[in-house]
Amino acid sequence: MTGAIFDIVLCLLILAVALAAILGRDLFGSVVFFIVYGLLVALAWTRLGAVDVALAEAAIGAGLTGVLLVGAVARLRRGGVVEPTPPRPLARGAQMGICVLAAGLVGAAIAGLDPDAAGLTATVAQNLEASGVGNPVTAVLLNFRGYDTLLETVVLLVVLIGVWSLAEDRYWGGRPGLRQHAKPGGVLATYGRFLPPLGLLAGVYVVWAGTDQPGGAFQGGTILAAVWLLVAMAGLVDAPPVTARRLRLTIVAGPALFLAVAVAGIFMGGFLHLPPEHAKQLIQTIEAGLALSIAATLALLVAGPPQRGAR
Amino acid sequence: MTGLDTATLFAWCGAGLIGIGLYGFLANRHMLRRLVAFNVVGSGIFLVFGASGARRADLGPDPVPQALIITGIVVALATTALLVALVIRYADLAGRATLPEDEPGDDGKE
Amino acid sequence: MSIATLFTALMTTGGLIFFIAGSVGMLRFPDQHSRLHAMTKADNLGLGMIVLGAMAQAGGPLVVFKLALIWILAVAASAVTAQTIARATLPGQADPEA
Amino acid sequence: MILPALAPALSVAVPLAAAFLAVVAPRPRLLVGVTVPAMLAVMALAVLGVRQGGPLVLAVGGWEPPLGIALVADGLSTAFLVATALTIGTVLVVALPQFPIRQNETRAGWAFWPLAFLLWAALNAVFLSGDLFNIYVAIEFVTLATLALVALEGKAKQVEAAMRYAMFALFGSLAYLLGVALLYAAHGTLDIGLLAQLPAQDTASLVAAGLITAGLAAKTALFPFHAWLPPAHAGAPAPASAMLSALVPKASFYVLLRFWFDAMPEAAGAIALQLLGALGATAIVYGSILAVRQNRLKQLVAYSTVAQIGYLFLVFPLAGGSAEPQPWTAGAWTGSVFHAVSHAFAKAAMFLAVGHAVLAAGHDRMSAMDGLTRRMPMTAFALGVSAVTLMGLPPSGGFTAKFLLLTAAFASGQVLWAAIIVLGGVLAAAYLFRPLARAFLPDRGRYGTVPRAQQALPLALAMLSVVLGIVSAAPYDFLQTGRPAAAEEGLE
Repeated sequence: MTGAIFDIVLCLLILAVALAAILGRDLFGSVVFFIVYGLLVALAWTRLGAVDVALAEAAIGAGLTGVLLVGAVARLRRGGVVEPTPPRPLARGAQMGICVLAAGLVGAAIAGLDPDAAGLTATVAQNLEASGVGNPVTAVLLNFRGYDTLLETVVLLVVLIGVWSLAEDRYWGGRPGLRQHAKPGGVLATYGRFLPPLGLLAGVYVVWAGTDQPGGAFQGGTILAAVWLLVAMAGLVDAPPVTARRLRLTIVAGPALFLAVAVAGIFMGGFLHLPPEHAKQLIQTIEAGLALSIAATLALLVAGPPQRGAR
Repeated sequence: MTGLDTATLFAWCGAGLIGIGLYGFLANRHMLRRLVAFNVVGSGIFLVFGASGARRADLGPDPVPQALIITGIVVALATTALLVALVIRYADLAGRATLPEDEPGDDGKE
Repeated sequence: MSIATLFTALMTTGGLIFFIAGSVGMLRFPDQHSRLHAMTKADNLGLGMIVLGAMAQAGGPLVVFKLALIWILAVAASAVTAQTIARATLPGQADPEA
Repeated sequence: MILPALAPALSVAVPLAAAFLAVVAPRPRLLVGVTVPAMLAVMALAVLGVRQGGPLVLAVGGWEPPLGIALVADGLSTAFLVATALTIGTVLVVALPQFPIRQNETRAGWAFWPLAFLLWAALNAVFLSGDLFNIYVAIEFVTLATLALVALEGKAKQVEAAMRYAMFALFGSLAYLLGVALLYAAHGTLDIGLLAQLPAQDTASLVAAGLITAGLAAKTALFPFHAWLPPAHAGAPAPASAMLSALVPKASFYVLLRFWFDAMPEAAGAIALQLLGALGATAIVYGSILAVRQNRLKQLVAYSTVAQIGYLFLVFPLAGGSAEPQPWTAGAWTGSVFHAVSHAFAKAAMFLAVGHAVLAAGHDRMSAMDGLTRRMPMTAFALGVSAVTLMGLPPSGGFTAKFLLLTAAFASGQVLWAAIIVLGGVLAAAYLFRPLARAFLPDRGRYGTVPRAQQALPLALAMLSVVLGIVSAAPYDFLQTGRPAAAEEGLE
């Protein structure tokens, strides 16, 4: 009973905060509401029993997306970019009609679903033993549907190349992002020294635990990226130039390792085949490599294209 | 029984979010606002997807949609990152964060 | 009702009051910086009380330790977030701390 | 035993590996020199495997659907793989002098190569996938690589074109993803082969089908979602334009074809099929009229793509809507695939040739064509040959495609579509006449030129589209590999 009330309140809160994020008059406020929205959605995921998704939503959906958007708002504000005028009321009415219709169609589709459909829960459980890991979500991500994940890590690489190629030509060879400064002894600088050991521990733990408990390379990689970004924001470290060989090795290492395991599988039974007796070690190796590359890539995506000359 | 209720409730919440986000996508011209809307629609879809996999409380949540949603969240982040970079670059070059609404076919006339 | 449960109920209620106060502050205060002030100050205290309340229900020292760790991380995170947001909202100044 | 199964995996793995190397060790000459021949060998392996052993279905990781993902290499997917390999292979060789890496690495000179290899891998991933969610990831992969290539020149105009494209693409991917989620909720599987065996008349399936179609149509730039395509394709550097215009819209169209003919052959109502056909017909006419009005060469070629995409959608009213095929179904289906492939060759050849004309003239106004027949005869010839395919004149692959579609239109009694096909050919002649006529004018002013070896490549690609028309029987049979038995009886 209390559970049901909690769920209803949570749903209404999510919808209200989403509305605030969409309709908010001030863009920065909208982005802040969006971050709150992401955290509430993460809470919804724990209510649905999907802890892995909750972690991913909080870290990636709310956290990193929020950081990207906050950074973008600040950049536009500094550049003096003004907001456009809102649309006319007549257009608004028509648009609202379309949206109500769309939500209604989806709702109708949901209402027509078979309430007892079991999906693939049982199939996954039957094959979990052979997957080499104890967390069914990790088993799907890295074994049963590892091919999706391989493509997904390459998607991150494509986007990083795309972001870098938006640099001005004269800054090519420079370091990503702007130079960060922080007052020595200030809050940022202090936490920049205090947080890394704890953050590294948390990040590595989430990656390592992912094989048998909620967590994994994406959630852990995001934590590691956040730690690096914090230290960079405190002015304690700086990204290497985009042309640096070791930086480029870091961003392709994970996907390349994954691809190598996938191709090696051809000689052990098929593309991406992980022999059950070695599956656990192979998955842990892949996850370690991925976490490194994902952390580097995500941090660099937030830092943005090079905006300083090569020195 | 309660599992079924919870799942359907959140699925409908997801449908509502899709509608709200779509409105933000249609009604706003500012690219960052459209990106916020895109992410709201995205998480609404994920909720529909995930809730449909949590219909059977006795079996626990279906891990397949969960894995697919995690993949989807990462893809959405990647898309957002590229779009943010495009918007910032465009604002640097053109001084605005909205697309001009004129017919693109009019460009390139001699 | 055991003393532990009573303690938890008190702490959680107290924590919630701080959270509500922080939220009201966020909605009512005029500018970003005072809103941040309301959010971070009140919420850290509220979270601390709720964590204390939860500790009374914990099954063992490991869970107590984890809860303490959560509180420390959350406080550190909110301090950093507040700094970052404050920096991002200062108008016309690229780098306020430089 | 291992050998044929290698081809699908390697079609994705080889370009991925090349992309990783291009990030770390940017040596384009070496990478292109190794990757392109290697991929051609993989393609030969795939074609041989499919011809001898029938369609290859490879359960990735040994996990059969619905748990795992199946890669499917049948006649259709292999045809698109081969067309992609020939097109991108040629484009990369043409691009070598245009994106050089010397002592000092430049931004575009570096970024083009990994992006091109990644686009190749992404397209192959789309063509091979038998799983609707895996297709989502692969299609997003294509879109993001495309976005980066569109913005590669980095000026306000291109960044704007990329953002406009992104708005349509975002809408499209969300609609598609929602459709996929609803299908999984309704049927508990995402595998195309398994979905085909399930009844699909429930609300969720129908809403899903509508969403997936709308989303993919937006990504294919079907009218009225076409506005993003011309600025995006015309603004990219010519080798990138060639890949984008020739192949990228085909990827989402290919998924539509898979969806409507393989996953849910029974779901389409007559109204939906006629609507898709009508949008295609409008695209043919409207796109051609806009193309006639363009004064920039690359814009003209890009608007031609809007028109040519229209033909692809005629397959839905002509062949869709039933698992029990009519006598003309195979002809119409094959005709649209022929059109997709021959348009890929012709359009890539045209963009590359126009790119050379633009390089030589230093601008892309119509006058860049002046005197081209004398200055760069091979480039002029390449333009002429690819124009023949776009107009649908014999003996080109474009002719075979339109002939098959026309026959199906008459056989099924849908004469209106036949009229549109003929009108489209006339309009194509109208918009291609102006630049081609100028090529015979005397040139006034100073023009540079492009080395002959470079000029030969677009010509070779254009000739491929003609070869496809001359030896159409073998590809026709090959395309039917893996199609349901009943569909193989074509019109004799």
